[in-house]
Amino acid sequence: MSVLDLDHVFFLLIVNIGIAVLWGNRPFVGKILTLLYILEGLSILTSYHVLLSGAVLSSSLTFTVMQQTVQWQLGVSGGFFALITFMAAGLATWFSSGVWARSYAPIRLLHSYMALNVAAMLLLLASNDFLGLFIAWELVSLVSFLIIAINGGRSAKAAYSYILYAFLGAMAILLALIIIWNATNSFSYVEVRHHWSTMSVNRQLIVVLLLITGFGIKMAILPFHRWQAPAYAYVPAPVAAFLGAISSRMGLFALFIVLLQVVGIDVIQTLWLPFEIINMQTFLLWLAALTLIIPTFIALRQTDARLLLAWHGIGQGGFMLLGILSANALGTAGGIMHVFNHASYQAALFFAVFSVSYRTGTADLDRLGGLVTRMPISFTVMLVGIIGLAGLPPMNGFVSKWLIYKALLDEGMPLLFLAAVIGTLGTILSVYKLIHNTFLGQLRLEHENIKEVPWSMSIPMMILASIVFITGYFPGLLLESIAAMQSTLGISVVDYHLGGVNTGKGNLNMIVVVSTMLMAIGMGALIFFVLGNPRKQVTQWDNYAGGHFLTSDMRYQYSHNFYPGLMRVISPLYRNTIFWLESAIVSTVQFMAHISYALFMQANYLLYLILLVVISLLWVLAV
Amino acid sequence: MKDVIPIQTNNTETIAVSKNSKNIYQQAIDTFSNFCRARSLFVLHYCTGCGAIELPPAMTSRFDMERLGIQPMVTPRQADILLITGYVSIKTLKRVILTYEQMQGPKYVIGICSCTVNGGMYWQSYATAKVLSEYLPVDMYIAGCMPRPEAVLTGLQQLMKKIEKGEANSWENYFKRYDYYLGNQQHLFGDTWHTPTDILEEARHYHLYGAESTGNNTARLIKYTVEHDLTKLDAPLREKDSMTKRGKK
Amino acid sequence: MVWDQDKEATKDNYASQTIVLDQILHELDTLNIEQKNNQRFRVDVSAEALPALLSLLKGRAGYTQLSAISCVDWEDEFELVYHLWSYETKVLVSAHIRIQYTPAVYVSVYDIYTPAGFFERDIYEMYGVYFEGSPMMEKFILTEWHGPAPMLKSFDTLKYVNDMFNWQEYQPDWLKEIQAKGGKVVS
Amino acid sequence: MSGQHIFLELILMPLLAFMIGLFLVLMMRKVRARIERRVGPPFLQPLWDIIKLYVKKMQISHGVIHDLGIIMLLGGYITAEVFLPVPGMSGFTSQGDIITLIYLMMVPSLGLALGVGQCANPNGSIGISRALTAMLAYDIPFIVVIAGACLYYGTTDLTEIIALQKSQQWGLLSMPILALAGLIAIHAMLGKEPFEIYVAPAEIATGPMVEMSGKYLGSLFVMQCLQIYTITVLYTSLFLGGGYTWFDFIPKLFLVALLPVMITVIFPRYKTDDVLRWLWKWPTGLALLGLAIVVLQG
Amino acid sequence: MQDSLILLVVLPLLLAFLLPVIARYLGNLSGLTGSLLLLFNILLLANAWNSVGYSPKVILLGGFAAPLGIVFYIDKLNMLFAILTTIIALLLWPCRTHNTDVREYVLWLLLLAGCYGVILSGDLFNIYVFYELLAVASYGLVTLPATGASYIAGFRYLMISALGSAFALLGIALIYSFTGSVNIAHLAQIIPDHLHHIWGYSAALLLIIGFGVKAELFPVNFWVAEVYSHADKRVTALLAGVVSKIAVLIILRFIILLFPWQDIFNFLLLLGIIGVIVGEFAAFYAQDLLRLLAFSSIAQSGLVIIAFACATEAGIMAGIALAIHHLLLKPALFLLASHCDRSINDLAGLAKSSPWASALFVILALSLLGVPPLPGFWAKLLLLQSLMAEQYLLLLVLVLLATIVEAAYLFRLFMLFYQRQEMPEQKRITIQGQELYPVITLSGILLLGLFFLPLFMDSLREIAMQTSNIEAYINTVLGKVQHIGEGNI
Repeated sequence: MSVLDLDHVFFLLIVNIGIAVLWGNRPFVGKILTLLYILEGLSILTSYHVLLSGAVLSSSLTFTVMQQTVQWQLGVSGGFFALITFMAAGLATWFSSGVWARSYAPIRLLHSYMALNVAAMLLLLASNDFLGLFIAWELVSLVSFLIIAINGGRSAKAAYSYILYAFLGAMAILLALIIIWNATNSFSYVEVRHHWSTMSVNRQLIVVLLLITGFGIKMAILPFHRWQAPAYAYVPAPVAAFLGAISSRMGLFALFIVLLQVVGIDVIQTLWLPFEIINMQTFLLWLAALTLIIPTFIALRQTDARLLLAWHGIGQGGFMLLGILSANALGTAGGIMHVFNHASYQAALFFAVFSVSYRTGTADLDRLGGLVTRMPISFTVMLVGIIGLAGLPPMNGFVSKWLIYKALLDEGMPLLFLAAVIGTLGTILSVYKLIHNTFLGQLRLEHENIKEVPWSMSIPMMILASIVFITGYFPGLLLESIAAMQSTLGISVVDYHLGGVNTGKGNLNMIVVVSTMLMAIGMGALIFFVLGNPRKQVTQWDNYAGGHFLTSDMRYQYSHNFYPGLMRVISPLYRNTIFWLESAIVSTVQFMAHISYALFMQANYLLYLILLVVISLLWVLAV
Repeated sequence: MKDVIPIQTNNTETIAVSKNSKNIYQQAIDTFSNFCRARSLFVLHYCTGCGAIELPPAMTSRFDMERLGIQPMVTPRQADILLITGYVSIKTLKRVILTYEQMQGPKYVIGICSCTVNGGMYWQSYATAKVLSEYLPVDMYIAGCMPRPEAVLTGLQQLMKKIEKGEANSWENYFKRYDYYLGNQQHLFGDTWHTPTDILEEARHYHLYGAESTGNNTARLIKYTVEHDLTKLDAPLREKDSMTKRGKK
Repeated sequence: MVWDQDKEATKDNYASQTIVLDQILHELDTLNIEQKNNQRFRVDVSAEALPALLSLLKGRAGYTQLSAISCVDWEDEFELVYHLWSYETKVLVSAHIRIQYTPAVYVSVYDIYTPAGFFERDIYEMYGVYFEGSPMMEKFILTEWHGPAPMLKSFDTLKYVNDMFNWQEYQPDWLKEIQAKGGKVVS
Repeated sequence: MSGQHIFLELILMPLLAFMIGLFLVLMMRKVRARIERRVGPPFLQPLWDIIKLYVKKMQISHGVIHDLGIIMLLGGYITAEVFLPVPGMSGFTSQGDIITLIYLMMVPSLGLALGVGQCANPNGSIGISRALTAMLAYDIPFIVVIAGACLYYGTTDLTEIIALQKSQQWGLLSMPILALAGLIAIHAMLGKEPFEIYVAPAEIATGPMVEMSGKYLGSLFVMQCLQIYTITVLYTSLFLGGGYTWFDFIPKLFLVALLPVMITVIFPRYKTDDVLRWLWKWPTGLALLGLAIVVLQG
Repeated sequence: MQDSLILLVVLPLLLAFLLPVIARYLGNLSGLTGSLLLLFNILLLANAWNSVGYSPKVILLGGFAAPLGIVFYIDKLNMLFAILTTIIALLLWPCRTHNTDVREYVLWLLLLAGCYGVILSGDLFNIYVFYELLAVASYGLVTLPATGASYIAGFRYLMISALGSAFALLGIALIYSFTGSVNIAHLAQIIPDHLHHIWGYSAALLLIIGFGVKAELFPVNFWVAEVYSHADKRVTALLAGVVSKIAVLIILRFIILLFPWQDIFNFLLLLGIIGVIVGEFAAFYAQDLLRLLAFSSIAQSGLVIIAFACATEAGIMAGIALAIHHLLLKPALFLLASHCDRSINDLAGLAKSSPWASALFVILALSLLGVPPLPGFWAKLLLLQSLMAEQYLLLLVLVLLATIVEAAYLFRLFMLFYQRQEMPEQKRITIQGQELYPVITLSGILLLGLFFLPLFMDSLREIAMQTSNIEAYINTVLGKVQHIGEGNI
């Protein structure tokens, strides 16, 4: 296959948008769009070896304004993220192309907004100077506003709060851009990196803080995380999977490029917050650690499965940032790999939750239970997903978590290692609550004749689950492109092999670990099935209840308030300070608006004018 | 040791399994497994009556059941021996039968106190079941109006010897002669009496389906099950009243 | 000494209380009082007057507790005994009434003393006496029993047990040895 | 590392682990009995229990996931065994380090949780929710201890840690406070008395094991043996310099297992939130103190 | 040929006076004559544009030399604004076919004459005269709809601009008393160094406040909300778009040529930023669409004033870019909003009844907001760069915060437009096609401008350079005294 450059991909994207907008609600169009996405992914994959060697996919989309040439070309890091985007978009459209489409009225809107989103994201991934980055950034925020607000009602409110946060971020980035422009009067990364030291130290500090605020908002870093959970939870299934998988990672990509390539991690280490309290890197790491812990423990209290997963998306975003900023080859590799891993199992989990709500009509954990016998495929996908999300060995989530833990330990940050582990433990607790309340336990009467979701919805789920397992088994597939990314960014490269990583002090070979697990499970099965006598399956009523005859009017299931002991101990810690901060700001704005409106509606304006004139005259005469 | 009165129940004559029908390996495995079964017994003492107070001293430092390999267990699923201690009222008998059926074979029932033998002190009461072995296959009776711990231990040791010799498989009778037991139970609780565990299907699954497993009693039950379609999930809800208030003769 | 002094206090208020008790008891003409000892009274009252007596005793004489209701089956009629206890005077008053055998129905005193509900239910289960107005008139203990009221004299438990249950031979090995040596079980 | 050698070790290590585990469980029950002035179980009692459970004729299961959970349980610990450094056999210790081991030990608890979930018994679900809460409670001090140890040794590979301890001094002597905190954390990890909130026989009918009968319960006993073995080996290789030869390795294991048992027998059971509060206060405090010392020593 | 530019002012005045007579004969078609005139103006300006190409020209009225005679100064900036005024006036020309009112056309023509006069004249008093002509014409236009509200608004507008004119006149008198001349070029030589004292400052303040009324400068823009929401929509568009920008142009001339002192710049910056913030917040609170647009135009002109106030070349360039962008955009928005003069909540679901109008509204509002690919972003980028060059960090932050508030109320509007449920039958608003033409042309100009962005930016830089060098201004006006008629180009 000839090396396709970026124009082909852009062309395909435009075709995508065209088809989605014109014939969005035709039945077969979903499949065509999925094929298109996959085609785009393949086109990047075919020219991927070029990217790996450090070259760049150039595109003819350039223009010069104010002596600045803005050019779009796709590097290896952009390519990696683009692959994830196309994977997520392709599978999401596949999920929505089958039977599900008939159950969702504005399907045309969904397809067109999805196509617009993918195009905007590719534009962002391909930008390689600040101006191009900002233009693409604004487009991405606008288009994701559209896709979040697709369901109206609750999601429209969430979209409105999102767009306000997005504009706050955009203005922060614009301010940073302007300050950079003033110092280096050019927007290209190379120039900026070259002239970076000309800026005064506290000017550098302001720029870095502004950039982190701007990109952090999209990534839902701690103080700005309140918009993401409702925004990603109340949207239809494919949108939730797509957003959960990749949309908030655009902020991470931009931060990754800006902080590591342009500013450089060594500069961040030298920058000190005012009064020499803490250097910038430690401040960011602790911010990331808090972003990991607090949303995860908020997720623990949710009773709606979609909200639980959305809060976990925020938590894992913090985990990725922790990896990227750890200034260690393993850490950055772990951070980027976690982007891919999280994309795969978050999408799988969203699909599983939505297929349950497609069949039972609700995603509320208190009104589900015992569906494993009726929906086995969704159960296996959710099982693979939660093992990935919790980061347990056979799945890929473990590899990236291991890399980040190893980096934190090697860098000598034990307390951060502890914070990361607390986050992971919180995840394990809440994912078990998710799978227990939906699939395990007593089956409800009204769910007796529930069937599995149709193939068009379960195949994408299974593909994602297999991706999670395969990349867990052979992490080398990902590490190869991550190493290439690290070399293009000029940071220390991780030495990898197909099975994992060999550092001097404690290495990981996932091929050995996973094959031993499979062998051990084989031995366990052997012991269990051969040595023991044949087993007999019993109904859910044949259960020990202290001699009481089980009747189905009194539900024999424990699912509400799943961790009472833990909640009693940690509930004083939930003070949602950020919520009060946010509503305080909103009320001040409304108050000032009221005052200024009243100012203009004055009846006797002339009196005040004359008074003003008299005062100014007096002032002039007095001086 | 005078007052230890282990007695041999009459209706538990097991259909003697001829030893040489199985091959050598099978026999070796059986003997070894009986050896282990004898050495490790998990006891669920269902304190139906007053005899239960004798068991804690049997477990604590003076008599220490654990040295015989016997451990107390909480749920029927994990238990081998079901100790019925004291009088069994009709209401409790229903729960005892449910617990017995939830236990896993090879399981053994020991009736402690004479109330389980022939009704004991409450022999003429309208509310108590007189002979336990009519409703459950009982392996061992330990008579005495509350036998002392030594009696209980001796009884257990004798049961262990029987298990080791492989003779203590009266639990199979429950499957093989289920009709007899069901008849007695229906006699007390009424024709529509049944428990969540499907004994006949389990008998077929464990190849213990004898000639006497079904008879007219089970026929009545099967007809009732088919009629009320008890396999559906909401069956227990429809059967809610019938289970507890069964018993119209 | 404390104990005695406490005794003194109860003695004089006991005196005042008994005066009140006497006045009440004399108000109702159709009852005769018999004093068993200084802490027990037996009052025989007609069936209709019982609720009035109970409310009087509860209201004015401080008899806050209805300890129990017992029932006696005289084969031609039932006798219901209401045991009332006052914590101040520490005097037990047991009011005896007689109701007809068939139909065994009487009015419930649930609205005066709520614990009466439990006692009446037991009597209903065991003797078949139905108390109108009590909210708890359904089987609680003998849910499995569908025969006649078991405590009635007319119900022959021995006959029921003999035809309902069968017995098992009691041939312990040790008994065989003793019988071999000429001994036997003394019945 | 020829192929058969590896295959032999793959079989031998779990088997060895199981045997030592059996004797550890026996030791625990014997010590408990002796402290309660009882005779205690016969020599091979744990083995008889397991075999009796396996050869029970009626095995009740609640579904495929119930069996899958138990298999995952056994598989998880067998894998962990292969990665543990044992004198004479290296197995795959070079391929995975201590962080992998901690996570491998979480896989069985997840497997058990799934199996119990399928049993559809609320006693089991309450037991699992308490087990996971306890895991959250004891894992924090344990992780701080591990972080401190790895920081002190500079590596997370167990064989290297043992080699370091052989050349220098035992972890116990260089980091006494961390060792103590580790011991308390291990005690909680074993799920023994004061922290035995998830198998509370009186309250929730042995929690997760309520519907486990026959070979399911047998596998849980096997898991208990493997669990005690894994935890004690992990502790010895971190703080007691691992095993030079089998003769000094096994006494170390028994010593490490002995101390928690002593405490277990005397104590009643904590409530769930007391377990959380206690474990987050004393052992975590100790561990953080030890960590501070290790960091200050530089 | 550039002398012919005088016709720009003369012709509209002539036609204005002749129109009542023409109307008697042509009746309804009299409106067409106005548009014909505008077409002629465009042609006039077009060929004048390339002639004045490189160096600014001067027209001496009546042949008198500069310091005494009345002078018309023509350079790129003035020409640009003149052309834009004509284009907007042509698009907004009220060519109704029935119930036309000849007075409306007369007032429009007077207004236009005033505008041209103000843009071109280089003489202080002359600017004041045309400014008055402009003001009077706008009073008439504002009160044309003859509704109660428009009378009140007109009265309030009259009172404030009367006050403003008084200030301006006082300022001119002050300057004249000190320098003895009213010619800007001549003054430009004298004032900067001689009048650099309190009297100079007060004169400057008086002039700025005086001309600030039309430029919607903060303390004197109380009339904006009432007038823009109650006057006829075309008039509002013209006032908001063109007239306010011309007033700001005058202030730009003053602060560059006459009062180039830092205190004045700071004063203007202060008024500008207050105008922006108060405008944005008032718009956030506004209940109905027209008031919302009025307040947002206050904010926008505040931005233009800030840009001009940092009197560097980049500042001027940013100011011009912003002015042009707002000049093209706001009339379109006002026309779109012409039917929605009821409270915002009644507009829910507008997208269903008039999809094209709401789509256009969204695009234009986004450009107003400064969302990148649209022209608004480049204008705002220039502004931010110029502010940064002057190290006004606080101003920068305030402008960005104001944009966030702007985003808040605009997106609230979009959410209302695109709500699911239909508008109730009787309150349905459907904007017909023919009203959309001017809007479409305006947005077409804006969006096409995107493609010629680099070219557009360079020409803007030239204009800014030309306006900022004062010597060129002075010696063109004073140096080569050249009479009308000689016409040496």
